[in-house]
Order: sequence, then structure tokens, then C-alpha cells
Amino acid sequence: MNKILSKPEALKDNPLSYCPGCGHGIIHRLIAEAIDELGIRERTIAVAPVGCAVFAYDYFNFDTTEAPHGRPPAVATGIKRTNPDKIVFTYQGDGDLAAIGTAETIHCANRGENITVIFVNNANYGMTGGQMAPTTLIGQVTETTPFGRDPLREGYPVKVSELLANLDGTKYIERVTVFDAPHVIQAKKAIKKAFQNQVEGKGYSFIEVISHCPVDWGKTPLESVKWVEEVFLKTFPLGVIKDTTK
Amino acid sequence: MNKILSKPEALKDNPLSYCPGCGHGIIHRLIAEAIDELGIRERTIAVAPVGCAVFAYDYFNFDTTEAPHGRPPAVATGIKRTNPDKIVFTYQGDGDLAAIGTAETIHCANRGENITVIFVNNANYGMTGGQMAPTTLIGQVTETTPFGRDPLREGYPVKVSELLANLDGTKYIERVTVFDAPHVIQAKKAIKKAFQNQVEGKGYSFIEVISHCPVDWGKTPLESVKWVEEVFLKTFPLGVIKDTTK
Amino acid sequence: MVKKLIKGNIALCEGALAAGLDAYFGYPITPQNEVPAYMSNKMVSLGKVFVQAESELAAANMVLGACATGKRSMTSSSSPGISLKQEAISYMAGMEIPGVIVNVQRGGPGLGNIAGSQADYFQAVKGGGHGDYRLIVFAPNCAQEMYEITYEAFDIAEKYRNPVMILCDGIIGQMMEPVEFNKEQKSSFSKKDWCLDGCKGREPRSVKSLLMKDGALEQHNLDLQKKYETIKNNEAKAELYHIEDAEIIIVSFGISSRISKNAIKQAREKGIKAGLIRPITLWPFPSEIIKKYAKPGIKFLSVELSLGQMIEDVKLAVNGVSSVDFLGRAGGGIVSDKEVLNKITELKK
Amino acid sequence: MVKKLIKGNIALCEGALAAGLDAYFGYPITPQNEVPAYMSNKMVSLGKVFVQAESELAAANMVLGACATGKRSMTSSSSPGISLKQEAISYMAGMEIPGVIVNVQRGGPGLGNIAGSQADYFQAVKGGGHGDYRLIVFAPNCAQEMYEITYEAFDIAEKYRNPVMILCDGIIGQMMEPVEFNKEQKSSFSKKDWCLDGCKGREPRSVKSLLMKDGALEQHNLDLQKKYETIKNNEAKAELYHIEDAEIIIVSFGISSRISKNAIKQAREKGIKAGLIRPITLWPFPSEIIKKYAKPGIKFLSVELSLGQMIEDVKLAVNGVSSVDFLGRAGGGIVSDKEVLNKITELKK
Amino acid sequence: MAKIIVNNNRCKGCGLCINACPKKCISFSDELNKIGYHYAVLKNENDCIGCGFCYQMCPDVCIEVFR
Amino acid sequence: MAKIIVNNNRCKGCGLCINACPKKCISFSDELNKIGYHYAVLKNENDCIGCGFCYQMCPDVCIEVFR
Amino acid sequence: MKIYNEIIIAGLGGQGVLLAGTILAQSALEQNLKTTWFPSYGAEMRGGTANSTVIISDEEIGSPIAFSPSGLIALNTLSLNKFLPRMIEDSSIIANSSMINSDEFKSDKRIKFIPISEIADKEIGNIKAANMVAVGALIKLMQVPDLENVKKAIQTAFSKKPALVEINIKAVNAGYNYK
Amino acid sequence: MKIYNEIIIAGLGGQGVLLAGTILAQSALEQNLKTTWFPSYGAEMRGGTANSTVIISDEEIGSPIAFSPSGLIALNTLSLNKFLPRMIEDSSIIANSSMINSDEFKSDKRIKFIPISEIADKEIGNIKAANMVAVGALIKLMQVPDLENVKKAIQTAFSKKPALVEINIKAVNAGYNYK
Ligand SMILES: Cc1ncc(C[n+]2csc(CCOP(=O)(O)OP(=O)(O)O)c2C)c(N)n1
Ligand SMILES: Cc1ncc(C[n+]2csc(CCOP(=O)(O)OP(=O)(O)O)c2C)c(N)n1
Ligand code: SF4
Ligand code: SF4
Ligand code: SF4
Ligand code: SF4
Ligand code: SF4
Ligand code: SF4
Ligand SMILES: [Mg+2]
Ligand SMILES: [Mg+2]
Repeated sequence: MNKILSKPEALKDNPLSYCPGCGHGIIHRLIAEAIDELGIRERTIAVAPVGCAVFAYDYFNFDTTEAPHGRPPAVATGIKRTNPDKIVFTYQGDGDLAAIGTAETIHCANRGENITVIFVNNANYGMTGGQMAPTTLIGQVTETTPFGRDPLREGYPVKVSELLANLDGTKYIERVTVFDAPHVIQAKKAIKKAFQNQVEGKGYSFIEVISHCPVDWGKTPLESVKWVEEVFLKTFPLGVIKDTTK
Repeated sequence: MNKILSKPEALKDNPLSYCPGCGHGIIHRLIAEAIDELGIRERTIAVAPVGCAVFAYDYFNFDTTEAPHGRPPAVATGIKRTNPDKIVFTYQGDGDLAAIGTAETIHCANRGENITVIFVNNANYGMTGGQMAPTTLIGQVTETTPFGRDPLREGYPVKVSELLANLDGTKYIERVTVFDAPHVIQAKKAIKKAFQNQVEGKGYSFIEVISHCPVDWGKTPLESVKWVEEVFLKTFPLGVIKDTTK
Repeated sequence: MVKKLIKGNIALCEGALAAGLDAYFGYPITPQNEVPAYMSNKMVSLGKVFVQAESELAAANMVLGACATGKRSMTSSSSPGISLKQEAISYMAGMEIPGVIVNVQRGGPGLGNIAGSQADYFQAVKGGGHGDYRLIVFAPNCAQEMYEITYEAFDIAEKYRNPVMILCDGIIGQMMEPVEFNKEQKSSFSKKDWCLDGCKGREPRSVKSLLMKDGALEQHNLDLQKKYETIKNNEAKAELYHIEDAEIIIVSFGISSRISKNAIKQAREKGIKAGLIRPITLWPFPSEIIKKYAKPGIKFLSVELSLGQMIEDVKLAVNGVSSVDFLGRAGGGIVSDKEVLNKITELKK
Repeated sequence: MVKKLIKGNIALCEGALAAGLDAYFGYPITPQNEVPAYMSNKMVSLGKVFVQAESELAAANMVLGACATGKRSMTSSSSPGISLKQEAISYMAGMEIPGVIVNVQRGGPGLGNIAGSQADYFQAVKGGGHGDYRLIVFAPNCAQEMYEITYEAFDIAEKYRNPVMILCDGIIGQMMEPVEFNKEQKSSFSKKDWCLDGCKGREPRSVKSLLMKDGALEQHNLDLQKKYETIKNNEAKAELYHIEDAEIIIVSFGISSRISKNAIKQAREKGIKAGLIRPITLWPFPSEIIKKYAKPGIKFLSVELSLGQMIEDVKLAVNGVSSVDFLGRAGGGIVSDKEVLNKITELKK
Repeated sequence: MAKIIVNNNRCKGCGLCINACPKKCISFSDELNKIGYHYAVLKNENDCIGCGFCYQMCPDVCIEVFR
Repeated sequence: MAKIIVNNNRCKGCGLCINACPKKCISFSDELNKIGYHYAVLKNENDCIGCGFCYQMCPDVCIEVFR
Repeated sequence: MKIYNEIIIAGLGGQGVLLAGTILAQSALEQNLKTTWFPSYGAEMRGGTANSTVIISDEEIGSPIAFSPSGLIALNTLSLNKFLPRMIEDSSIIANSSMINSDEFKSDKRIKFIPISEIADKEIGNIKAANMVAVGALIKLMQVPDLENVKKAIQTAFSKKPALVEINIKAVNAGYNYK
Repeated sequence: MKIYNEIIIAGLGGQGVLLAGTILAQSALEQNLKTTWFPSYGAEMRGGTANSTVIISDEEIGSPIAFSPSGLIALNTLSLNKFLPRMIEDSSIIANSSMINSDEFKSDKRIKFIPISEIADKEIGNIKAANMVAVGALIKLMQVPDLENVKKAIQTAFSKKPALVEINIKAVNAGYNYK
């Protein structure tokens, strides 16, 4: 028997500190696999967000830095513009990318920076204990929407992928999920393509990963993946939203 | 003979300090007329931007305040939420609204605040001497794009109206212009409707006014209005972009 | 009156609610998450305004807007978020807007950690924003004061038309203590003669900070300065403890003042005459009080959860008359009563 | 060498270019608009990086990113924009990123006006952001120094892995003076042993400020503090003028130091022994130099374009040994040599 | 019958009214006003139809239209 | 023939692998591991087809698949 | 006699260590003592362990953080390992023998091992009541706060869920009376 | 003799007052004098007037802003009104009689009226050269900087547009030689 699947080289040995069942771990692995397969580990620089994945730099086995909450696109711009030969990506949660970082996200996309953005949409602020995020569903109860998100008071779930598709600077946008294995495999494909695009100089690629946050959702891991499938994806349908790289 | 057209009550007597031929003056007058016609002057609170129109508070004959550069939507949210009976509007340039204020603009719109936004798109930063704005056209030479805006370096003109139309919180979005009298009259209609919507509690209304900035464009007023008609509007086509108030 | 066991962060909320808060605007950040969480429930239940803003920047500017209309409004955050509010704070000071800003400090610089800290003293007191301005800065040291000071903060802010900051820390915010709700419920709105409430029956008003005419901004600054002098004369507050015969005087605020007090007790038991001046207002700083006790031979000791910030104000007050030593911990470390006692003992030698 | 008549803002650009600047990130604001305008032309022509960011916040974080890879990068703005950079500045300090930040100060608080000012001293020197950190702060007082100091700033920033601020003002930025380009062109990139340039042949690196493990952040702060002590010992700089026999010593930086110098000349003509200490670095503050001249009977006078900020550091240095008086103008007002002379004369009495 | 009255000392001589007038009845003054501009004047009084186009285009709100 | 090896002390017992296995050949251990969780164990060795679904779903990257 | 106790309650997330702490603090309050409660919070808890610190004193309390803890409830092994070295000599220590191998710690005579989880599960019928069993055991050892005040505290704390009052009191009693 | 002059050049936006200032400053530099130049800038200029201040001295210069101006070029009425009251007694003042009614100011004997715009328009053939006509006139009055250095300065300033050198020198001469 041969070992056919195991921890990719682009992940360190450190155990991940995320809550049991958390989607971040899966997404980390997919990124690491894509980077290994493209042979770009030694020239990759990652920008970690402020969010649960701030600890990403403990796990990724390549150069990493952090950005103030919401500012990874600006930090990545600074890195990529001065180091066009490096592979630069940001890894950001929905609070980081779509709330406080809205301006940076939109303008980085609009400038068409040749970077890869991995956007982890888990419908709340994980790290701070489960407050409303821009992506929180209508009616969803969170720490700061105790009566459920009411669009008249708190607005509507922001569909970042669709929004960014309007900008001429964006080249490839796909929404994927990791609630079951087939979708994980599809997510991997999308992530790999998003890096491949950068390697080929094709420009800004954005992957929205619908993920699960069992602890702050107050659900077990199994309930969580079920909720993704049955509820979450209704508001955020999967698929390629834009692809001008072909 | 009767006086059929003259300075509206909602404008003070102070002479305007804008450059000769500047579009801001026309737009100020249209707002004032709309406010007079709706009889809401005594309950209106305006939020001035940082931009040439920061001086708006010297000209509008009703309560006004200022906001840090880009933050009028947040200031307006604070005012309107605590004073739902007041008529609140922001008046913002393209730098203010679409660059530094992107996050505030998008989230105010997404929350569907019941306010009116007058967005003056003059394709550059007027007040600071004509630098590139998010709306600057491709190839346009500005203080900070001496070689013309190159989309590969500086990104593409941002079409804010189209972008905001994607958000469920926005109710009425129209792009108008003031380069000639018939269009001024149309602009007035749109502006008035945007206030009327607020009076009726219909929600977030957004009017993008394509305006001219002769001085920073390095053009005479006449050349400027001609450039609007012949060049500027090619990138920013006029019309109702969204209307769910009917 | 019965006491309720609640977190400092919740006591703060209750103080604001009792003061007639009209609107809360915030953004999540540890260790102040209890505030937006509690307010999202309370304010909505009371038919008042709660908005989770898109950022700290937006939250501060929402407060600016609400307060410009005379409403009572507050925002809270922790260190990195407070850095983001600096532009709005400078505007509020310039526009004379009586907003209340709460900083539940954590370890810095940068992302740092989420432990309690007092390393934002300079930012709060000297002006983290641009220009010559001052915030009135309160430093509660227990849950009861979180309640009472917040309650008073709105009145003082409005009295002087000046933003107020409540500078506490992760420890005071997270700890529970018994709190007595000893304040009367205030009604929210009192007509103010400068605020924006529609120009019906009066001239239009403008609340702003831009003053371009020759000399206008300088005059405004001089007017502000005059106001600051008044505040300095009226509002500087400190708690004194075992001070009259003290040979070693600790100056310490917030959580570290409590630890210092314990150390002083222990020192007294050992026969060392130690005492405490606890600034309750950090600006205006109780310099006059400190000056009064500064005598040759008397030793001052500034105890802070930072690497030495307030000590500068202590030195400025003492003006070379007494020695001023420092004891502090950095980056979320917390000073223990033993450390303080050791330092006192050392100074005694 | 021929001198070229250029604006202070342009001299600054030329200094950065000569230092081998790799990337400029900025956002328009008066009175520093010449910087992005000039850089948009020069950097692009040189095949280097110019980005007009969407905001000052973004610009500062772009610098953070570029410098994390060992490149030389700079951002510039004026007071309100600098307030917006405070979070990023605190991060840079915590991450030990050698970015260069320029503040061409204008009148505050709030939107204020666009005249020159020195009222952001506290913000620059005491830390406008959160946490215990320090910027190295330079205060050029002429176009030549705008060139030379900016040129040096990058080396010093990298030597200590610490952000550097150049604190000038609208007057220094806007005025033209003859400048001699007396520095050699540096090449941009020198390999640094901490920066992110891909982990080929080495362990991956991480540049960050989050330190959650017990005690880690405190240790980091203590390490920073040690570095700051070294900087204090090595880098404090001041210009002395007519100081040896001076009975009245003016302390003044930037544009106001030049006016003070003129007043001192006039005072000397009248037989009054006045002198000047001009801090060239505001942090580290040249306290030791000031202390050296502080003697009973000597009178210090802090002259600033603010309502009194640096005076605190002068007082701390003097520590009660000499008197310290103040002369300043607020909100964009500028002090005249006559005002300074009058004050000197008054002190002489 | 129609006419316009221009507030001479507010006018900045931008010429947008002149450009807008369908009857070409406005032109610039020969003299400068207090703020240093050649201001707009209704030259051909009889041609004015009171359409208000000049008013609509004036950025300085210095025109009154009578009809 | 196929099998998986679970890194016991990394496993947080989330159960996502168990849920994902088409052959239902993984279950929880009875004992707790060092970090306090009932970890995943391959119970029905013979049923494993080496499809890797368990690997794909494991957030803690504790599964190796052999075939 | 001067009353001054620093108590740490530690265990896995979900074992109710924060609540147990507030009940202890509330009991002290009912007894007219000074008290503070301080939790572990935020991302600290991501690791899966949690703790809270309660200080009970008859004088004003300085730090709510324990520098010289004299009371400990350790519901799992990690917690006992972490906090045992910090305890002062004369400490009251309750350890959950249902989850901790008492053999590993038998050299430390201060530790009282009680099968807390078992008692909760079997005697009380709810594993979630383990925290209250531990509280009962601890106050028996420490002699402060009084059992009566703990019961009052439970009544106050669960005033909105009266169904829970009884079971929690039962749990406290079980811990208190465990021999 | 000590050289110290604070010169203000003021007029409408577009009249080249900033450029005229830089030429004066450059001339001083050519003459090995110390000099500073300071403009009105930003939204200040929205009103339509602009000015620049040049200081020329043989010693280090303090403030680049004029506290005691001794030289003035006023190209329009507004500018003359604004700056005249600030001038020291012994001042050199050039006023553009093409745009300023000299009668209104005739009580002030310091002012030398010259039809600057007219000269530029008619003699030089380019109204834009008015600023240089004024510069020529001013240095004649002030006697510093030297005419030769002004010419050198023009050569330096327009080194990239040599076509403009001649016309500007012609304008300076016209102002200098105006009787
Ligand atoms: C300026 C600033 N504001 C707020 C915070 C607190 N904070 C940390 S993480 C976070 C949100 C995380 O949510 P998200 O981006 O959705 O990531 P997740 O944890 O859900 O993966 C917030 C608000 C901070 N550290 N800095
Ligand atoms: C925080 C901050 N950044 C920058 C500025 C400088 N500034 C003033 S106005 C302006 C841009 C104005 O452009 P726009 O919003 O398009 O308005 P316009 O003048 O073109 O009408 C800028 C960048 C400022 N005052 N504050
Ligand atoms: S809080 Fe949610 S997103 Fe964060 S680690 Fe836990 S499960 Fe994952
Ligand atoms: S700069 Fe442009 S937008 Fe501003 S007032 Fe002048 S013409 Fe108008
Ligand atoms: S009203 Fe019409 S016709 Fe009369 S002047 Fe104006 S534009 Fe011309
Ligand atoms: S449009 Fe107005 S400002 Fe312009 S020329 Fe006509 S009247 Fe004058
Ligand atoms: S590889 Fe497939 S069959 Fe084997 S244990 Fe994993 S999921 Fe089950
Ligand atoms: S998915 Fe991974 S962490 Fe979860 S139970 Fe299976 S092996 Fe353990
Ligand atoms: Mg999230
Ligand atoms: Mg604009």
C-alpha cells in the first residue's frame, strides 16, 4: 500500500488550534496542497487576517505576515507590487474582508492586483465569539442579532463575489464550499486555479469558501455541515461567478 | 412680468466660492429647489463631505454638519437613526464617496438607511488640485496619473451606481448630469424624487451627478461641458439604474 | 439597595442606559464584546438605536452624527479599534461634539494580545489624533465605577461640549463585581442650543471643524484652550488613600491602583508609611493634588500596566521636588501586590 | 555643487529617491500634494512602484507590506490622514517594520485648515496609536534637511527595524529653498535577515505582532524597550546655537526654530544672551543636551506652533532646575520673530 | 415678454448661460465686476423667451428669470 | 486494499470523517486522547476503499490514506 | 479572623467552570463579603480549557487575578497540571477523579479527589451538574462561603429558570456531603 | 550693507504670480544670496487670487512668510488692497495700472504705477508676460537682485522651453526700463 493522501509539505507539523470541526482547517489544507502541486511554496508569501485564521502563520510552511483587521488587500498590494515574482495571497474572513476591509477589498480588486484571495465566509465573526457579519443570513441569531438579523435594521447578507464581479479588475471568481468531500474536492480545484492564474500573471482571483463555524453557531460539527447544505447555500449559491481568464 | 426662476429659499445669499463654471453650484441649487418644493427645509440636516463641497454649509440654508473625509454615510446613519423624522442627506464627491469612503458607502447602502445621497462624480479630486479619483477615465491625465490612467496600473473607473445596485438595501439609483439645461432639468427631477422617497420612508436613494470641474481639468467651462457630453458620458451612461420604489 | 454581580463591561452599559443613552454604535473586539452584545439586546428592546457598524471608524462617526443632533451616544472598542477612531475623535473635539468613547484596553502594540493593559494612556491623554485638543478621560477602577462614571460621563461631555473617553482595561471590563444601581434613570433628550434639530423657527446651524478664514482656526483653538482650562480647574479628580503621613506615595489608576492599595496595606502592616493618589480623571490630570504632596524626601512611585506613560505627568506635577520611580508591566502582564510591596520596601531603604 | 530651488516637499521626494526608494504609497491631502504628484511621475519613470491608495489607511498598510519584504517604502500625508494611519503605525512598531511615514502638518483639530502647524507633536512622539511603542521622529527645518533627513531615514529605520516619522509642516513643505543634492544614489535592495522573500533554502519566516502565548507579548515589549534605550543613547540629535553663554535658552524645532534663531540674533544685538537648542530628533528627544544646560537662573522658552506640547519634554528634561516658559501659536498661526523677541525681552526682566 | 436679471457682482463670467441660451441673447460685459470678471448681460432683450436655460446652467445662481 | 491511519493525538473528535466515510468504517475511540477527545479510529479495516473522503473532511489534517 | 481566598475553577469548555465561579462569587455577596470573579476569555479558550478566578475577602479586593491561589477546583487533568504549581501551601484543592488519574498526584496530600462527574451523572442525573458538585465540595473544605449562601446564590442565579434551582442545590449538597 | 527683503507678488490666479516669485528667488540664488519662496496654496486659491512671498537676504532666513514686507507687486486691485496695509514704511511697490485705478491710491507716494498688462500685451505681445514686466520694474526699484541674475534665472527656469527665454527677458527689460 502506498500513502496516497497525507499532510502536504506546505503545512507545518503544528497541530491546528481551531475548534473541533472548524472549516478553516480544511481550507488551510487545500491551499497547502495547491501550493505544493504548483511548486511555489518557496516563493509564496501569505497575508493572514485578523480573525480565527490569524494563527494561519503558525500552520503554513512558507513566509507569512499579518495585516491589521481588514487590511490584507493593502498589505498584499504592497508585497506584490514590490515583488511581482512572489506568489501572494490573502486569507480573510467575512468580517475582515467584507466589513472593516470593504474599501481595501474593492479597490484591490478594482486595481486588478495579480494576487489570490481566499475568502472564508462562515456567516459570522468567529474569533470574537459569533457576532453578526455582513454575510449573516436573514433571521440568523448571533451575539449581536439576538432577535435574528432583520434586514430593515441590519441590512442584507452581502454577496461579495457577485459584487466584485462588477469590477473590471477581477478575473476569476468562484464560490465553493467544504461541507462534504465532493465539494471539498471542487473547492480544491478552484483554489488551485486561483493560484495558477497568479502564476500565469492573469490577475486577480477570488475564491469564496462557504465554511462552517460549529462553536459560534452553537451547533455540533455534523449539524453545522448540514446547516451549510440546507440553509446557508440557499443564500449563497455555488459556482463560477466570473471567469475572464479563458 | 413675474419672476419665475430665482435663487431658492434653501440657499443662503452668500456667493458661492467654487471656481467659475463649476458644476457644484448647479447641483447645490437643484437640491435647494427640491427641498423647497417638498417643504422640508426646516427639518433637513445635510452632511457635507471633505472635498470642494465642504463649503456647502456656507450655502445651504438649513442645518448642516461635516464628516471626516469619506465618512458622511456613517455620520448620516448616526443622525437618521436617532432622528427618523428629519430629512438627512449626504453630498459627496467621487474621492470622498468612492475611494476613502467605500466601506461606509457600501454598508450604509446595504443597511438601506432611509437617506438621500447626492454623489458628485467629476472624475477627479477637485479640492486637492485634480488627482486621480476612482472614477477617473482610462487614459485621463491627472496630477497623479501624468501618463494617463492605465487600467493595468491604476485600475478601472469605478461605476458606483451599478455597484450599489447589487445591494438589496438600495431602492432608487439614477445617474444624471448637468452639462446642459435639459439635463439639468432631468437631474432636478431625479434629485427631487430621491428626497421624496425619503419623505415617504421608501429607503436609500442615490443620485450620481456627472459634473464638471473646469479648473482641475485644465479646461474652460465651455470645453468642460463639451467634454462631459462627448467623452465622460461614454464611460458613465445616464439613466435609472435601479428603482424598486414603484 | 441590592447589589448585582455583573461584569465591568455590563456595568458600563447599565450606566449608559441609566444616563438615557439614545444610541450605541460599535464593532466587535475582545475584551469588550459584552458591550455590543448586551446593547444589541437592550437598545433594541427599549426602542432605541443599536447599530453594529462596518468598522470602528464608522462607529465613531455614527456617534459624531447622533451627538451633533443633541442625542446621547456612545461607542466602545479596544486598543487597535481605538487607534482607528483617532481621526473622528479629533473631529469631535474640534466640532465640540459630546460623544462618549470607551477603550477597554488590551495588550499592544499592533495586534498584541487580549489581556488587560494600560498602555494607551498617552493616546488617550496626550491626543492620539491630530491637533491641539483634549479629551476628558476617566479611569474607573471597579465595576461600580464603570457604572457610575459612565452615568456621569454624558453630563460632563454635554456640560463642556467635549468628547469624553472612558479608559479602562480588559481586567476591569471582564471581571464581575457586585454593583449597586444607585442612579436615577435620566430621560434622554434635553434641548441644546447648538445642536442640529432642524432650523424651524431659528437660523440654520452648522456643526463643523473647518475654519479657513484668516485667524478663525486660531481663535477657535484659543477658545478651546480656555474651555480646557476651565475643565482643568473644575474636574480633576483623585482618590487619596493613607496619604497624609505618607513617605512613599504611589500614583496609580484603574486596576493597578487596586493592587497598589493592597500593597500599601501590607506596607503599613510592616510599618512603612505608604499612600496612594489614584487619578480618577487622567485628563485633567490631578496635578495640583500631586503637587501638594510633593516635598523633598517624599518618594513617588508610578505603578502602571505599561512601560511608563503616566509617570511623565507625575513628574511634570512633581517638577523635580520629589523623586519619581516607576514600576510597570508590559504587554498584558499584570503587576502583583508583592511586586509593588517589594518596590515600596526598596524605596524605603 | 549647484543648488536647485525646490519645494520642501520635492526635496523630501529627492531624498527618498536617492535613498533607493522602491515604493511610494499615498493619498492626496493639502499641504503635501506635491509628494504624490511628483512620485507618480518619478517612480513610474524609474520603473518603481507608485500607488495612489484608496485611503491613508490603505497606503500605510501597503508600506507595511512592502517593507515586510525588505523593500524601501514610504507614505506621506498631513494631520487628519496621519490620524488614520495610527493603527498601521502601531502594527509597524510591533512588527518592527522599518516604514517611513511623513506628516506635513496642518492646522487641527478636525478638518481645521491647511496652514502649517506643529500640533501633532504629541501624536508623533508619545504614540498616537495603541500600546507602548516609539517612532523615531525627525523634524527637518529647511528644504535641505527635508532632502538629507529623508535620505538618512531609511537607513536608520532599517538599522533599528523601527518605523520612522518625518514630522514637518505645511510651511517647510510648501516653501522653496535652494537645495544641494549632496548624497550618493543608493541601490534599493540589501538582503535582510528577517524579511519575507520566499523561504527558499531557509525556514519560513513570519513578520507579525500577535503574541498570544503567556508572557510572549511582555517579553516582546521588553525587547522593544531595550531597543528604544539603544536608540535613545545613539540617535538623539540637536542643533545648538549661541548656547554656551546663553541665559535664555529657546527650545524650538522645525519652522519655528528658524524664526527663533532670527529673534535670538536680534536679542544678541540688543545685548541679551539668548541661545537655541533645536531638536532635530523629537524622539529620541535630546533631553541629555537640555539637561546639561539646565541650571538655576537659566530660563528656558519652548517656542512651538501649537498650544504647548514639546514643552512637556523640555520640562521633563529640565526637571525643575530651570524655569520653562512657553510661546506658541495655534491652528495654523505662525509665530513672528518680533513675538519671540518680545518674549525674550520679557523673560530678561 | 420675458427677461433675465443678472446679479453682476456674483457672476464669475463662466459663460455657461451664454452657451445655453437658445436665443443667443446673453453676452459678456466689457467691464470687469468687483470680483474681477466680465459678467453676463442680457444684450438682446427682445429675443429672450424666458426659457430659463441660462438660470438652469448658472453655477453661481446669479440669474433671475421673468416672464 | 486500503486503509487509513489517524494521528490520535491530533484528532479533536469532530466526527466529520465518520460522517463522510461512504463505507462507515470509522468510529470514535472509547478512550480520550491527550487533548481530551474521543478520537477517530478505523474500525472496519476491510471495508476501507481508500476513497479519501475522510481525509478531505478532516479539519485537523490527522488522516493519512493508503492504497 | 481575616477572610481572604483566591479560588480557581478550571476545566474543559462546557464543564461550567465560568458559571461555578459566578455562583461562588454570588454566594460571597449573599454573605456580605467582598468578591470578584474573573474569567478566561476570547481566543484563549480556543484550546478547549477554561477557567475562572473568584476572590472572596472581608476587605476590599485588589487584583481579581490570583497571585496566591488558595482554592482550586480542577475538573480535568490539564487544569490540575496547569494550576497545581501555583497553589499556596495551605490550599484547598478539589480534583475530579472521574477524569483525573489520582495516582499521578498522590504525593500531594492537599488534593481531595472526588468522582465529581460520576456523582453528577449518577446521583444527580445530569453530567452538567458536575460543576456544582465541585462547588459543594470546595466550600466544605474552605468553610467559606456558607452552604446556605451558596443555595441563596443558586436561587438568585437561576431565578429565571426555577426548574434548575433544585437540581443545582442537590448537586452542591452532594459535593458538600461527599465523604 | 545688509540685504534683507520680504517681497510679495500678488494677483489673480493665472497671472503668474507664483512663477514670478520663483524667478525672483532663483535670481537671488544666482547672486549667491539666501532666499526662500512661499506660495498661497490649496483651497485658499479658490477665491481667484494668488500670491507668493520671496525673501532675499545675505543671512540665513527664518520665516519664509512675510511679517515686514518691503517689496510688493500687485497685479490687481484686490491684491493691492489686501497687502498695502502690511507694507513697511520704506517699501518698493509696483502696481498694475492696467487693472488698478491709480486715483484711488494716489495718496500713497510709495506706489509706482505701471501699465503692466498693457506693456505685456502690446510691447511684448503676450499678456502672460505681465508678471515678468512687473519683476523687471520691481528689481529696478529695489536694486536687488541684479538684472543680470534675473536673466540667468530665466534661463535656468526655462531651460526646457528655450523659446520662452527670450520673451521673458524682453518683458523683464521692458519693466526695468519703464520710465
Ligand atoms: C481593528 C480591529 N477591530 C476589531 C478586532 C477584533 N476582531 C478580531 S477577529 C474579528 C472578526 C473576525 O471575523 P471574521 O473576519 O469573519 O473571521 P472568522 O473568525 O469568522 O474566521 C474582529 C472583529 C481587531 N482585532 N482589530
Ligand atoms: C483624511 C483625509 N484625507 C485626505 C484629505 C484631503 N482631501 C480633501 S478633499 C479630497 C478629495 C476631494 O475629492 P472629491 O471627493 O472627488 O471631491 P471634489 O473636490 O472633486 O468635489 C481630499 C483627498 C482630507 N481632508 N482628509
Ligand atoms: S470560532 Fe468558528 S471559525 Fe473560529 S475556530 Fe472556532 S469554529 Fe472555527
Ligand atoms: S476645483 Fe473643480 S470641483 Fe472644485 S470648485 Fe473648482 S471647478 Fe469645482
Ligand atoms: S431665459 Fe432663455 S432666452 Fe432668456 S436669456 Fe435665459 S436662456 Fe436666453
Ligand atoms: S452662468 Fe452665471 S456665473 Fe456664468 S457667466 Fe452666466 S451669469 Fe455669470
Ligand atoms: S478512505 Fe474512504 S473508505 Fe477509507 S476510511 Fe476514509 S472515507 Fe472511509
Ligand atoms: S475529521 Fe479529523 S479531527 Fe475530526 S474526528 Fe476525524 S480524524 Fe478526528
Ligand atoms: Mg467569519
Ligand atoms: Mg471629485
